[in-house]
Amino acid sequence: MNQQIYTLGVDVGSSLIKAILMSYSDTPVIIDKEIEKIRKRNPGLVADQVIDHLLEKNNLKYSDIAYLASTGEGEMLQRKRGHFYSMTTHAKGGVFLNPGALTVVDMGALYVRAIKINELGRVLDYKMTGQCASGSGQFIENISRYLGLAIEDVGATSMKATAPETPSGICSVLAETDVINMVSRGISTPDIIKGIHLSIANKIVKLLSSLKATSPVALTGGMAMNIGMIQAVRELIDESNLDLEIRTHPDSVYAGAIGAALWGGFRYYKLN
Amino acid sequence: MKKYFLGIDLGSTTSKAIIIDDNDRIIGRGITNTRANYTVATEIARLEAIYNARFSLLKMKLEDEIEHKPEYKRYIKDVESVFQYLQFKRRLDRLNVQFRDTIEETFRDEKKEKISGFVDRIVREIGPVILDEYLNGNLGQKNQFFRDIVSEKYNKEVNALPGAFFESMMLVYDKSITHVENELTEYDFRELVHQSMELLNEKYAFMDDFTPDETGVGFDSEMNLLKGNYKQIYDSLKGHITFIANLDIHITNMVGTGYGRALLPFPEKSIRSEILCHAFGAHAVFPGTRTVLDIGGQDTKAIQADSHGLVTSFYMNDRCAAGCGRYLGYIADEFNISLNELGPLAVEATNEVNICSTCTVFAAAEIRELLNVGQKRSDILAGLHRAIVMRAMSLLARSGGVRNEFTFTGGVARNQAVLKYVSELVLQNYGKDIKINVHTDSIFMGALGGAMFARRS
Amino acid sequence: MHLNNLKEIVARCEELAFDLSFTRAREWKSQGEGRIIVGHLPIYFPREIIHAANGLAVGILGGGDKKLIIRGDAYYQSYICHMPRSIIELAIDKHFEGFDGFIFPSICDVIRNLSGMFQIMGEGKFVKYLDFPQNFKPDIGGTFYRHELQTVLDEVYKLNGVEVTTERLNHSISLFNINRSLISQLYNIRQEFPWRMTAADLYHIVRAGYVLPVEEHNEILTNVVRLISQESGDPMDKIRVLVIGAFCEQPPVGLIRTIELAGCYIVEDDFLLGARWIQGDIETNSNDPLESVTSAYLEKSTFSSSVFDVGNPKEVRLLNLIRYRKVDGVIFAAPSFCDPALLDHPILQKECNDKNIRFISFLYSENTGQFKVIKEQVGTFSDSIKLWDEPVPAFSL
Amino acid sequence: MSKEAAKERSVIIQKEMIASLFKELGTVKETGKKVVYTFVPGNISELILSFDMLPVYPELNALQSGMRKKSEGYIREAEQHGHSEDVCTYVKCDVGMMLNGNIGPTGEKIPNPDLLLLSYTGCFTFLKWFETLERLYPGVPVALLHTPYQEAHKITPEMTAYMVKQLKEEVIPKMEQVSGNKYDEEKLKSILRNSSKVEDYIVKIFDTTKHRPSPIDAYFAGVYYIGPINSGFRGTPEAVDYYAELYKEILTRIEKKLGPITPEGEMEEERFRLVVEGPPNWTHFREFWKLFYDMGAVIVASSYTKVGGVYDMGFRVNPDKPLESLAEYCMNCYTNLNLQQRVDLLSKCITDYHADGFLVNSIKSCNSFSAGQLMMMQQLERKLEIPTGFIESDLVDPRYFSYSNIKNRLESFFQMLEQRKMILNRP
Ligand SMILES: Nc1ncnc2c1ncn2[C@@H]1O[C@H](COP(=O)(O)OP(=O)(O)O)[C@@H](O)[C@H]1O
Ligand SMILES: Nc1ncnc2c1ncn2[C@@H]1O[C@H](COP(=O)(O)OP(=O)(O)O)[C@@H](O)[C@H]1O
Ligand code: SF4
Ligand code: SF4
Ligand code: SF4
Repeated sequence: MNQQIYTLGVDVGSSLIKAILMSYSDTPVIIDKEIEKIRKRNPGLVADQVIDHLLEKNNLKYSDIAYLASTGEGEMLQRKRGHFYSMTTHAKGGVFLNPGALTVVDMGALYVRAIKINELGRVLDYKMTGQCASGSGQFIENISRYLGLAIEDVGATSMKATAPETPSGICSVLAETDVINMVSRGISTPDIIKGIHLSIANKIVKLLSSLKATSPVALTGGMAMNIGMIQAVRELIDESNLDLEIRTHPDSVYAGAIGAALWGGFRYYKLN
Repeated sequence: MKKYFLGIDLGSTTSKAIIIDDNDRIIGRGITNTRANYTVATEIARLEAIYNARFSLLKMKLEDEIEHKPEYKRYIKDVESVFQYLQFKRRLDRLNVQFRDTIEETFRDEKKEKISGFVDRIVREIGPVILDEYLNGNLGQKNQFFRDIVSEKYNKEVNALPGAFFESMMLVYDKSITHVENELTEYDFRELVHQSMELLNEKYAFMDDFTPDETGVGFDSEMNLLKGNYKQIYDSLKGHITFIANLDIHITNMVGTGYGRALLPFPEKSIRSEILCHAFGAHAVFPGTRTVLDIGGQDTKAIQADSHGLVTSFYMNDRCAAGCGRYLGYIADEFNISLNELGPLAVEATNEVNICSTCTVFAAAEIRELLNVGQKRSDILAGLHRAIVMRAMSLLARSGGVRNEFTFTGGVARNQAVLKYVSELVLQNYGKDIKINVHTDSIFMGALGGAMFARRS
Repeated sequence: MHLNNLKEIVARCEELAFDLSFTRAREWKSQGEGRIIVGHLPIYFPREIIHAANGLAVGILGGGDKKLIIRGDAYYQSYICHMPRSIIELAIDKHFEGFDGFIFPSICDVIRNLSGMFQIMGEGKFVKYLDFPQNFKPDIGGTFYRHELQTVLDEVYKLNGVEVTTERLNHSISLFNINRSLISQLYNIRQEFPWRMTAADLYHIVRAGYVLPVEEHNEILTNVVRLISQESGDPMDKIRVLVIGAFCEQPPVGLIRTIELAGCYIVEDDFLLGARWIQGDIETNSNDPLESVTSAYLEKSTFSSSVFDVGNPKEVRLLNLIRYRKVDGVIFAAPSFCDPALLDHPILQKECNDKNIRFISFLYSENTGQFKVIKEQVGTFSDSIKLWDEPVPAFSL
Repeated sequence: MSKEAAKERSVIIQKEMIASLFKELGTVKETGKKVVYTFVPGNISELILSFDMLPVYPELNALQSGMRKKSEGYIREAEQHGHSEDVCTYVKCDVGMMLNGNIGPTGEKIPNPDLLLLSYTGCFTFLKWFETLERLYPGVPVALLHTPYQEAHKITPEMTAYMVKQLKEEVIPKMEQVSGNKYDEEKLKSILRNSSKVEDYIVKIFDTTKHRPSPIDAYFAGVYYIGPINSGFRGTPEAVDYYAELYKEILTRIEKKLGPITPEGEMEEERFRLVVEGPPNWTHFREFWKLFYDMGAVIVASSYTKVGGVYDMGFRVNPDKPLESLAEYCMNCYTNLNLQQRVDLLSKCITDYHADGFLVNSIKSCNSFSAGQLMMMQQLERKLEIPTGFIESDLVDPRYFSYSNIKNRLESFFQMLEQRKMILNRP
């Protein structure tokens, strides 16, 4: 039996900082969590604030934390004890939130990573989107901004679609023009948004099929907070006859941070 | 009756209109960044061009007098600025109404009150600031769009507010601006121009209080002449202005081009490919042109033309909008500065950061990353601009290289840093003797080519 | 250069390897009568025959991330690999001035057509596409190949009148035998003690041999072998990998470094395959040394994506290499749009799968400057081998 | 083809020929005929026929899959099996089709190969393709015929000797072994005599574009015309009949001063004459073609119709030297010509057929065609001062056929040609 310790996982994303405070033992428990938009600030500083805030809220000092683990772009964090690569953490976090998952898909602001794992969360294989933003969360942010929708409302809006219109090309910038065109043709906002979701979901489903993903699939990352996105992925999975069960969890956006906190605890025991 | 010809270039990010007379002289320019509806965009650009044409005709009419009386020139310029302000003001008022509606729709109770209060304050503060910039600064000449002018000021104000309201305030803006931007607001030229003259009278009257040397460094002889006898100038120009305002500007023929040309309500024979138009326009302005580079909002074209201005080969990017004008737009957004400040900042750089991804959407993320590792703003900007130019150089190469003379067109040609790198690389790689042309109207070259085709068919 | 100091040797080799003006080769040429420089493209070319004809065979490996592409794009569409466009850029910018001829070994259609482009551009005094036979019978493919080599020698003879005698060629062969054997010793040492020298350093050292007279390179190699036979540095907790797919367009050194920084030791690779193409020695005391060179090609070639492999399946050969080098995993790294490498991957990866060998794959181009995504992938790969100890079930392809 | 075209007798003959080939393929189990998989460029089908074996061309299967809109699914399937997005889509389409039961255009399964005859010309990918096939059909013998490249602008005696030796010692013994028949040189000679006749017709047919209006389209319709010689019929009497009939029909069109047939009937006004380099796109073949005929653009010559052999420079098989002829035929295919020879050939076409413009359809998949095309274009532009156009698509991957981009570029190209005519014709 390993003694109980506190671990902290910080996932420095490109648009959001996610942090998890965990009580780590043989049965780890999430104590508290914190999320903050970076919004053109220095992510390192924002992350520091988030960490401090999390500690303060829980009446803890930095020295009470046995292992502070970073992931994502978190290599720059001064106070980290160790850093883990995103796919390693998302896999772990994805399985923690969705026990039994054999594939984890991290849908973030810039990249989508589809990770195939075994029962223990070990990464077996993965596919990742590259240098093109056509399948990214940033794409949704841009379009929703143009349509004057808050990112929080995007999912619900998309669910109201009746006849979705997908943009013609793959490029998100050119798609923007398409969207503008749709607005002028009187296509409703839900139908436009749904179309965008479908075009992104299409990329994700392609990743899944080229990875030969195994069911169940856990969706994580910021876009997993978007019910419209999850719906779109489900629809396309059905359409392409991939026999995949899609799962998600309200805390999905924290998957990377959770994974980091878990790996932190694991390493702590191993090192001590 | 005089014959005029209209060229419309429906670009991917801006729509441009040019009016020429039957000597191929440009007499009117109109531009808008409205994108939602091509019909509206065409109308806005066309109307703008006609307003602009009236002022041009006025200047042409008074050409002889202006030569002797520089203060006339100055006066007309001022009228034009104020005229632009009045146009701006109407739209701002309209925006304010839209703000109300949006707030009403979006927020409840206390939050609604708070947001409403902030927005009120912002709108109240923006109006006079902008009036001042039009009247006394040179905002009129900067060729900025309504959205850019407002958002620059709005953002500045929002950043001064408590952080918790940031999202909501931005939401109000995003939700409202699109509506207003995409509305066609018609103005009565006569009414607006007379209003402008009244406003000017106030300005000059107020200025009487200063003595000439108090203007210091910027001592302005025209202004000096104006100040003293604006009443008399007003009286003698009023007639001319009324005449011009009543003039019927008859468009004999028009040609449409650009990305959205297929959607123009024109017959098919009045539609030309933008590649031909850009080359033809550039060739008209610089008859020695053999190679044209056009960097627009979403596409970049490299065109080779012969001695008649006819295209012999061309190459353009499609499918991927990396490294085009929109890219600069995202960058400006990210840095919270306006488009025309980008170039000057980049030129100051001492170093060029190596930029790896020119994906327009990723630009912002890459910038943030670079800022975080301590790179200087100007160095990052320099790198970004260079990346754009590298892509353009590759397209140029594909179209057949650069031949003498080389003309750079499109909106991005207004950007000094891009121009600097283009010049450097062209001279380095294609010979020091290449003559590089850039026209102040570079963004209008496609529309100009269209107008010239209209005159010829 | 101080031949007792590894750091200095590496620095000098790095400078040589990426000297796109080929200063040393030109200098060498100017130091003797009748000397000629023959440029050859990647993978394999029997440099011995040029050496025997008083020539220096210089490897042309593209401009990497050292050469800005401005006009090269006029010659290649976006979906063709990067190397040929940087070679064209080098040619237009006169980097090959002083080169007398060019050999384009039959690697793929892109290189084949590049030979035509060099002909049209009038580069060098001769441009020869060297058609390697895909038939490996001595009396069929062998005869043809021998004739191809003879054509090269005839071209050189036209330039400098040097007769390649039996003695000369045998001597040249023996020098290259030494060269190959020294390089192979380096790989063997690194296999056991990869921390003694980074893969990037090794790369620079081998690559320098592409632009140096073999005698000078042998001297460098001898010293390096001596220096790294002694213990230095500390082993780190990294996995051992084999990198394959990079035989033609070279990966940027940053990529090689990234792989090692993200938790791997590269103990086997196909980066500069030409230097290690012939496995073992070529006969040095034959009366017909050209025949020895020919049969070495027929019998002792390593495997590559440019050579038809019926009867000698590449997956089996890869497997042997994996076992021999005792690697933990394979990294398939191929240039974007490289048909030969990429069409091999499914075959090789299937074999890895069947044999429970873990691998990852990604694409690069010689001027890739952004390694973030690759680092994440390699890091995860290494994590996934290191953090878990349980045996891995085979995973699907 | 179209309704109008379907009335042409030649079309009916061709249909019957292809149908009978597939029928024969469908009954190999009963007839015991052996099946040889091989490629179009450098196909030594006469030799295959002389052994009474049946040829199958994986490329043509891929092409057909593209036309029947099946290719996208096949390609995706192959990509799921580890094939890269970046490589030749013909290979992936073929692999995908195989993984899906190898169902041919007639809906029947194409029989498995008894021999993999890797006689490949002008493209390395063929080599990789067969390495892949070899693993999909383990145990099937592979015969390799390596065609040396015309790197020195000519065919040398050593090249021919190398090929003939391969034929004698590699290919023929394997064919004998698989088919159970002995090599019969007399039979081969008589087949080659037909080939030589067919070759004459081909040259005459493609030479009719020198008329104004051109009676045929040498690209879009041309690909149908080369169907029989590229699908195993080169030395058959059927092929001789087909081409005789086709030639007769075309002569009638010339007499009546008719333009080419398009899927929507006769082209009324010939406005532009083009020479096209590069293969067409198959997935959107009709739409692609329409972009041309709607604008009155006729293709008067194309390099693609020469992939299965170049005859207009005078080469003919010589029945008296059968193996040498086959070797030389292989070495003479379009993509086995070196770049300068390709430029010269195109330049001759542009001049002989009075083309107004030169257009490159660059195929993403095909390095063999595409690498160097831009330089060829520059050469022609400089040498002949001819306007050039450039579009990009793919053979069978619909994801790389962007209708709007191609349309935009073609429109500009045609407007450019028109404007040029207008201004240059002005006094
Ligand atoms: N409240 C929300 N509702 C729906 N989607 C959201 C929300 N917040 C963020 N997102 C989406 O999540 C993305 C950010 O995901 P995240 O996994 O945090 O990326 P990163 O780790 O790169 O910052 C955004 O681009 C946006 O599309
Ligand atoms: N004053 C300016 N300074 C710098 N760049 C500008 C300026 N005005 C416009 N641009 C750039 O020009 C682009 C629009 O160019 P334009 O030629 O009109 O494109 P398009 O025809 O595709 O709409 C904008 O995206 C912007 O980046
Ligand atoms: S296609 Fe569009 S989204 Fe993709 S890289 Fe290019 S600019 Fe970015
Ligand atoms: S990298 Fe690949 S495709 Fe490019 S030249 Fe080399 S072998 Fe050919
Ligand atoms: S690369 Fe071209 S010639 Fe070769 S198989 Fe593919 S399509 Fe055919």
